[in-house]
Amino acid sequence: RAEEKIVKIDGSSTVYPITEAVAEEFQTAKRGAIRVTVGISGTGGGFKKFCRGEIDLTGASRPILKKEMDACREAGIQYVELPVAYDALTVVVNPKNDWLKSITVDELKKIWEPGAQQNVTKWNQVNPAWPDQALKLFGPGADSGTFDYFTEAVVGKAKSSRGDYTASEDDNVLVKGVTMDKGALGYFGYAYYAENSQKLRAVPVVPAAGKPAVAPSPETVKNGSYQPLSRPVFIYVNAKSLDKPEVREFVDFYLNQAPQLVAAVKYVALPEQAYQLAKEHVAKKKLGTGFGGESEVGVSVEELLQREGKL
Amino acid sequence: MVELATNIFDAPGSEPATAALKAESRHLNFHYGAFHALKDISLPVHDHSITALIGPSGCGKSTFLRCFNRMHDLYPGNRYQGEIVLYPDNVDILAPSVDPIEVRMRISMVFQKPNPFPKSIFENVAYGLKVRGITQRDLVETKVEQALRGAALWNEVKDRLNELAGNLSGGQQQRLCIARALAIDPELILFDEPTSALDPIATASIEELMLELKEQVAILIVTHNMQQAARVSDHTAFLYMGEVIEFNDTKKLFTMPDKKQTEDYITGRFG
Amino acid sequence: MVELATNIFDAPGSEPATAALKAESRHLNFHYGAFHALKDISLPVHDHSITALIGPSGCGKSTFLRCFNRMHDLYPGNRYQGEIVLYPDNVDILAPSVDPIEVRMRISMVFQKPNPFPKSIFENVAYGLKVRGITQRDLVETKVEQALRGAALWNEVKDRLNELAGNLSGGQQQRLCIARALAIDPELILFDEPTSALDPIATASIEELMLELKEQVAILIVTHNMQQAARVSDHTAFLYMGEVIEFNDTKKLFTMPDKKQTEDYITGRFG
Amino acid sequence: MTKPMTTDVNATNRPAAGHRLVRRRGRQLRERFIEGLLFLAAASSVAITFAIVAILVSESLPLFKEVSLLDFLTDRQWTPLFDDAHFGIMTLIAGTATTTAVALLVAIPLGTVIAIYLSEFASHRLRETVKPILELLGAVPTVVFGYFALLVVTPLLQKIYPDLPGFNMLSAGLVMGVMIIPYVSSVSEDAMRAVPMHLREGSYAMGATRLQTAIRVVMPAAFSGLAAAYILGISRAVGETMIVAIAAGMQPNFTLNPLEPAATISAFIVQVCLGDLPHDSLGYKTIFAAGLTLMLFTLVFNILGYWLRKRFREIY
Amino acid sequence: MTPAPTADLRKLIARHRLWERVFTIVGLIALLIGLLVLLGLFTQLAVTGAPRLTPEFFTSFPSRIAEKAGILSAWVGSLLVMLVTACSAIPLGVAAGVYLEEYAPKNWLTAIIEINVMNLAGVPSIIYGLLALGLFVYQFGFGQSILSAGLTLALLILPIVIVATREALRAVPGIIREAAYALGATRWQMVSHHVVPYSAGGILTGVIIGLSRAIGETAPIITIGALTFIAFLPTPPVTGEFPFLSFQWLKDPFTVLPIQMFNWTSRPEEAFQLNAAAAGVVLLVMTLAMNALAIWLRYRIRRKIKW
Ligand SMILES: Nc1ncnc2c1ncn2[C@@H]1O[C@H](COP(=O)(O)OP(=O)(O)OP(=O)(O)O)[C@@H](O)[C@H]1O
Ligand SMILES: Nc1ncnc2c1ncn2[C@@H]1O[C@H](COP(=O)(O)OP(=O)(O)OP(=O)(O)O)[C@@H](O)[C@H]1O
Ligand SMILES: [Mg+2]
Ligand SMILES: [Mg+2]
Repeated sequence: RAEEKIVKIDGSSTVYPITEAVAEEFQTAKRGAIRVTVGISGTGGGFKKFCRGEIDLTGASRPILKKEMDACREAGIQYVELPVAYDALTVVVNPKNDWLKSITVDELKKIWEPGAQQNVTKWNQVNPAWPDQALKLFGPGADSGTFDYFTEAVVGKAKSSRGDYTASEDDNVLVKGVTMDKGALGYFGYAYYAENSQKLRAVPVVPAAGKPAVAPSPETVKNGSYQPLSRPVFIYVNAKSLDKPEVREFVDFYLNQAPQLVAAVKYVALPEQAYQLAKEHVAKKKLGTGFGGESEVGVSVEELLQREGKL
Repeated sequence: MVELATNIFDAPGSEPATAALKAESRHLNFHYGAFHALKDISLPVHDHSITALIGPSGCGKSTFLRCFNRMHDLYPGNRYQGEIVLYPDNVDILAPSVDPIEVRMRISMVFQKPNPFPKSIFENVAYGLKVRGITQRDLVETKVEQALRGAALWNEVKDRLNELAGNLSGGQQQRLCIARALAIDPELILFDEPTSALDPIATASIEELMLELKEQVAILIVTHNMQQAARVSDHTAFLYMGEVIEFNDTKKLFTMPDKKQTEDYITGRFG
Repeated sequence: MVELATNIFDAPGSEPATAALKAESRHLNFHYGAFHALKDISLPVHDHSITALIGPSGCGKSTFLRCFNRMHDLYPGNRYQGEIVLYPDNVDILAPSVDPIEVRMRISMVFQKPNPFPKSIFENVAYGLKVRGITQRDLVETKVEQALRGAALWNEVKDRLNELAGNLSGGQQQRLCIARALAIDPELILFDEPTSALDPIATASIEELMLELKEQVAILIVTHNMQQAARVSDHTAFLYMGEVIEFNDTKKLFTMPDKKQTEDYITGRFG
Repeated sequence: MTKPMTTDVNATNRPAAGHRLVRRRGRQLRERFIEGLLFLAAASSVAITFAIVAILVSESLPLFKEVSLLDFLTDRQWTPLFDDAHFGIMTLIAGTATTTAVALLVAIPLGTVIAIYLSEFASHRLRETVKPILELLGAVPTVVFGYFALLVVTPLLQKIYPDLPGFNMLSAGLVMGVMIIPYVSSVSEDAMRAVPMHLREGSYAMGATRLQTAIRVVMPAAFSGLAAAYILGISRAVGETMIVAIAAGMQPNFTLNPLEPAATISAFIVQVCLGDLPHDSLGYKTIFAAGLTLMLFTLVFNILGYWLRKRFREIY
Repeated sequence: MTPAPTADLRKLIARHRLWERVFTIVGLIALLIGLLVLLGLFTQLAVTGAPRLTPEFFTSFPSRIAEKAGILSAWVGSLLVMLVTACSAIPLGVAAGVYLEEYAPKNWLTAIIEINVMNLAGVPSIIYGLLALGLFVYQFGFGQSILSAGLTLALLILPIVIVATREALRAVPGIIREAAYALGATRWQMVSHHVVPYSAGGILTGVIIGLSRAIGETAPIITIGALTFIAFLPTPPVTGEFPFLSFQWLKDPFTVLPIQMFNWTSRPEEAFQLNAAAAGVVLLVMTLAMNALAIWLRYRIRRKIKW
């Protein structure tokens, strides 16, 4: 039978809903002439396959890291890094919580830093104005990109966090946890808050002393005011695959459709200009990552796209 | 030529028995589902004596025996008719108002294949006591020793009462089962081919034991071995196809059977 | 008084047998692990005749019989010494060079409890042929019919050859097992208490069958029923504690035993 | 099988070779070949174990280059993925042990009671209908059980004990126990039913009731089967993942208190496996070390179980 | 010998009977706990998932719109994976069981194999995934395919099949074996003509418990690379051209029901939870159907077999 036209995608479950939406639309548009498959092995699992050359694209909730860059280099895999959407990490509390109107990054740090373990267990230990209520914490597992980003943004060092909180890979579990406990505080992707906004309350974050508190919303994320908790998510495209017309077509379709589809699955689309830049990258096959094997907090997508790529 | 049956009545078991009745079946019918296994059986069981049931395989010997402790109650579809009266109480043990558990506590049974429980020798013998809620250690110990002595096993096992019963030889296991049955002071003991799985020496010792036991209790024994019936029993019933063909003193039955069928059977023309 | 053994030799099986030897055990010893079950047994098996093995339970009858088709090879720890020579080949079937499977194809066995395979009647009888790789449908059919006729079962089952063997009665099942054994044209058939699980009528029909079969093959039968041995066999061996006490013409052994032990046993003084 | 040993005393002109009874080479070869194949099948399980152990050992070696075995076994914190990494596997083992214990406290009594009931009390029809239905419990996707624990059982427990955290080992363990019931009940029921009737008859003949017979005679006689059932249950509990991952909180707490949240080895492994960690990182390697530890633990259990079964196996 | 005082005896018996009645109730309660949990779970899933249980749900591919999403690729994938699992685990497990029960001498090697089989039953499923990833996917080059997934699950349920096979073989009475040998059967003939067919009922029980376990597994299949979005079916096994049979599907990418479910439960949109519940119902019904088939087969086999 005829040579199969197939685009293979794997990677982060955070990026999955976007990719799935694109894949579905793409297949419909092509009337099945090109097939797309999407898996959810996690960012790490995705890069592992990506650097073995098994897949054409991988979704990543964090930039590619040093070890993965090494692996790809060894295998001779080159790639194009494309941010596709924002994910705003949302700090949420139980709706019955009537004391927390907004929270500063410092307060968040006090709550989440490693030293808080076993020490900060009551709300009033963080801020005396808050009640003497047990503080129950919920967050993603230490294996996730979300965790890495949040710790870096709040505590100042990736992976530096207290350990005595309820962790789950399944954000719905966290949602359930926060709704069950008046003294709960948790963080996870914006989409989960958006879907559960009746059961949860998002807490506006004060980025730095003297600045106003900003609540997460598509607008505040897009205009860059929701800081430091909004982060881009990426797809990485194998440069060789990009030579295949079906992959090229798919990536173009991805970037073209992203603004609508990203919003449809409750993520925040990048500014229009960012997609333009990304499309240029694809056209020019601009290789490498803008990060250099470390994650970073607070980079704007535009700036990122301007950077020199490293492989 | 040797006369096969001449000298077997010199055995000690052959004094004529004149004791009172211990039990009696009256017009007993038994059905396994649709199969009519026992047909209108009326038979006495004398106290302090041994009553043997003989007959070809499948004639209903075991079925009859098992009516006496209501073993058939354990399986669905079995049906009794008629009665088995136990003396001196003069109650029909097949009556629905009678609790089979009570019956079994008074009438114990030794099976064809030795079936000791997978427990220690001591626990095996003490089992019946435990079931009756007797737990005082010293009482139990006395009873166990008594029963084991009664079963002529005490000397062989007294030093290893805590060993598993499964480690005993076949004959010892069977005697253990007898001890187990003795420990609960039964009034009537049922034996279903108790020696058919045993070697001759073990067989002899168990036969001797039965002769001793009958001083205290009534014994009903099923055997496919005519010699054994002749050797140990006082009364013998010959069953055939679920019916009693003949019941008589053992000596009489083996020397001058009333019925042609009995004669044919004991002379080996069938069976 | 009835003389138990007077008239049992009017049975048809009692012509004196003068046939050639079919097999012979010579100084056969057998050990179950450390247990010495057969002690230096030398016994002939005549062709076209029935040789019976009698003796008390546990004396080694089955053990001896099972040496003839090397059944003991199936279990670890068993040990043979001595030889069993099969004629006319004059080969020691216990020799290491001999394939037990070949032995079993020529010497078949019928067990105590009927053990048909849970397959159809036809498949049961045809199984021996299947094992030998005989697959031509018509040949198999002929053989099966022959064997079933030989086992006097054909008329009863010819219309339901595809029914399950388990639906047959006990006696029919045992005859089916005999037919199964016949289908492979054995030279010697071993019977291990073939009627002990059967009722008298089935027993009679199987005894008759054996008498017919011996026209064609040699038969070695174990029985715990002395009457049966007397009725059907030509030669009888009395075993006790793993030893042959006496071997003789059946008539002679039952009427004028040479040994005191034999006499004691057949007159019922032990067993 | 011992070769028959012939003392060929008077071997008179016996045909030497080539007689009709001689061993057939072809058949023997075929039999050997088949036996070989079957052996390979049986040995494949050993091969699988070796493969698993090989992978686990080789992948966890880099970890043990950085973390001493002593730390691994004695540290009371398990934070391998944090900046301040600790590798105290005992934390996860405590979680595994606690959830397993809770699960077994449910599954073994309930499973055994069900087995006794089905084998000794229930009618044939009830047994034959209920058993396969009960076995379905083992087929419910564990994600469903996990949410059941989190959304139904925990709130129920909180009604009784209001201080219970929303995530705790108790409800995860309880639900896991229910999931394991069929493993325990089915296998032990089979074992109890295999106890020969004559043993039961022996007990009934002494005047024992069904219950006494079941507890005092049937259960001891079926000991080896019960042990197998329990071991299967323990193994399943130890290896169970999703229920704990969802309902127990995934907090590596060094505690044996079932009222607290904790993480177990298998839950940790699955979480990291599907997470965003680079697969070459030290953090990722910890799952192999954890897996190895788990495997060693179950191995010890199984050897113990094997020994127990051998020691107390009853021949009836 | 004096009969025990009847009144005391009666009291004792009454007490025993009371205990027995108490136990009967306890037993029923225990049974009910199990059954009610099952029933509760099932109804909860069924009620939640009911709106999605339409024909389209079975004939649509996954979609980002919950209402349009279906499980076509998932149930087909589950079916094919189970096929591979059954075809590999049953022969291998039965062969291993037969060896251990009918052939193996009782020595240390057998003891090791025995312990080992039990031990494998306790290895977390994800570890099988890691093993299979290295072994099947890369070493043997089967790729992230139906074949790899089926084999992985086969490894997972192998111990269950082996244990059940051994128990079933043990139930075949020795006299049947002896009967076969006595007719000149070789060991293998005895095993293949008699022992294995007669124990097929018990073996089936093990197979069913095993497949029930396998059909609900998620983690190991994700590790070896099952997909979540796949909007096409594997190559059909029957083709129009010669030789009419194709094994291409073994190498095809796939997804399975529990993964689809897993993915839907972790989606933020409430609507997907309904899909997950509906998929759970389908999964349970599939298992139930599989069990029913096996129970029926077992019944038919057992009816024929009387010892
Ligand atoms: N559970 C049963 N269901 C149906 N029929 C049975 C059952 N048990 C026995 N029978 C039949 O009842 C008849 C009498 O059986 P029973 O066991 O009492 O014979 P027996 O005289 O003890 O024979 P044996 O000497 O072989 O033990 C036989 O025909 C037997 O087939
Ligand atoms: N597998 C075995 N292992 C050890 N000893 C055994 C084994 N089989 C039989 N024996 C012993 O060997 C002796 C002879 O047994 P065998 O079965 O040959 O007796 P038998 O004469 O056939 O008795 P029965 O009339 O009861 O069938 C007995 O003492 C028996 O306990
Ligand atoms: Mg009987
Ligand atoms: Mg015998």
